[in-house]
Amino acid sequence: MERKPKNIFIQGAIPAEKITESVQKHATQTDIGAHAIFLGQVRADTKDEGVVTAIEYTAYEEMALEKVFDIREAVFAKYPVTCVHIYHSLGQVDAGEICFFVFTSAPHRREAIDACNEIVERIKAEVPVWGRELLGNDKHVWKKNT
Amino acid sequence: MERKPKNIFIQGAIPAEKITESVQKHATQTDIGAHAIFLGQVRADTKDEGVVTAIEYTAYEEMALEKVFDIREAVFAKYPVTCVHIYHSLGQVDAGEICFFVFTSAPHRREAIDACNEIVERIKAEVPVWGRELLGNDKHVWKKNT
Amino acid sequence: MKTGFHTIKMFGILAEKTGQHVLTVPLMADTDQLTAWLFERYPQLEGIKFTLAVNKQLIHNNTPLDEGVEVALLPPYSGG
Amino acid sequence: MKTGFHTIKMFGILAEKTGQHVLTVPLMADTDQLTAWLFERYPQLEGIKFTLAVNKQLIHNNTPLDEGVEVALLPPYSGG
Repeated sequence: MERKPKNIFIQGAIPAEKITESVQKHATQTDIGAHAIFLGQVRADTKDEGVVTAIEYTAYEEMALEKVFDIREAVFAKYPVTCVHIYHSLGQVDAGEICFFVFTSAPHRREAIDACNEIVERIKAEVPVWGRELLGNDKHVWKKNT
Repeated sequence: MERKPKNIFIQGAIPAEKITESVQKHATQTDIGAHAIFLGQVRADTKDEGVVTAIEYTAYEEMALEKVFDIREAVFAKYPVTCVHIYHSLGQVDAGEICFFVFTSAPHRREAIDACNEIVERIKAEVPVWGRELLGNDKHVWKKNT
Repeated sequence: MKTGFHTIKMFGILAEKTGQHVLTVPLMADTDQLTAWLFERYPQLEGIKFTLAVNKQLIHNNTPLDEGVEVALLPPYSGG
Repeated sequence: MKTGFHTIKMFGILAEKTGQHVLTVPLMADTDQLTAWLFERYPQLEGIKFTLAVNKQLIHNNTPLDEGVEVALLPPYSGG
């Protein structure tokens, strides 16, 4: 396996078309029996100072890509998965748009689902990305993960 | 909520385009923060008598739709999910094609993911659908779920 | 004494083994009597695992059969 | 005595509060000395939670700083 971390970052929202495309690319891999997909969508949450209209993402990109690389390697070592694809937005993503896309494929459902969950949790906890929630009135709050 | 069960059955493979379309339809629901998707893909498994080229699905349709309706209601009662969509193929689905599509949306990831998993497990265990694995040589075996 | 018929639906490997998707059988008192009748007519069902549904509800014990109920023979599910 | 400079990257709310994404600071012996220096120059950092990374590795204890290392101040992550 190549040691160079793959880029996961996409400028702006992740196009919904990417989901179908990702699935179609795996139709020739007939050892796959299951795909698990997680999508994060920007919520129009109500804050004290206003309603979230968009999130602006920034990252410590080099460290983030190294960290995602480690997570990928750990997941491939732990689960018999065939493929793992991870995308995260940078810059502005409007409410209702997709900002995070994790896609895992495996012969059987359990591995695909468990691997997908683990990637989602680890990326939220371990990858240096920050969301600034814009309130559409020049105000903003810094997103907090739970 | 309408008491009449929704149809979940699609003749032949589930078009991969349906996945992107389903996501796009939820872009206006800005209380959604997470989508979880499970896809079943037909595997070209090697059996004693040959390699699986397709699965031919049949169902006890009326009972299956009632059962899926019950599962949907139980999931909505148990998890704070916004939307649940379920599709399953009938008839022939070739190796590499999608035969099963579960899509859940919720404000937060935990509910979307847990609801999706529960639907996948319950449908496999409780819904009267049968797969006949065609071996491309006029032979077949009856699919067994694990 | 009962008259009339039952309609029995068969699925999956059961439909294949019997060559029938729908059977019309004489009225039976209960599901035990029905399965005994089926095994007599279709000895090829012997050894194949299945569950009965009456009016789309799975049954696990002997159940009386009224005229007009829908009986189905369901091999283990393999959807998904 | 050390000469030269460190380059410090700041992210998220820390970059916002200081108005700086990259700081050039005099060479420091270790991370404790660096954070003391930062709090003195940027009192607005007080009370904001962050972790340090040295050469992209999170550090949890005082760590010596060699010339040329990359130091980053990371507020709690909120990706996804």
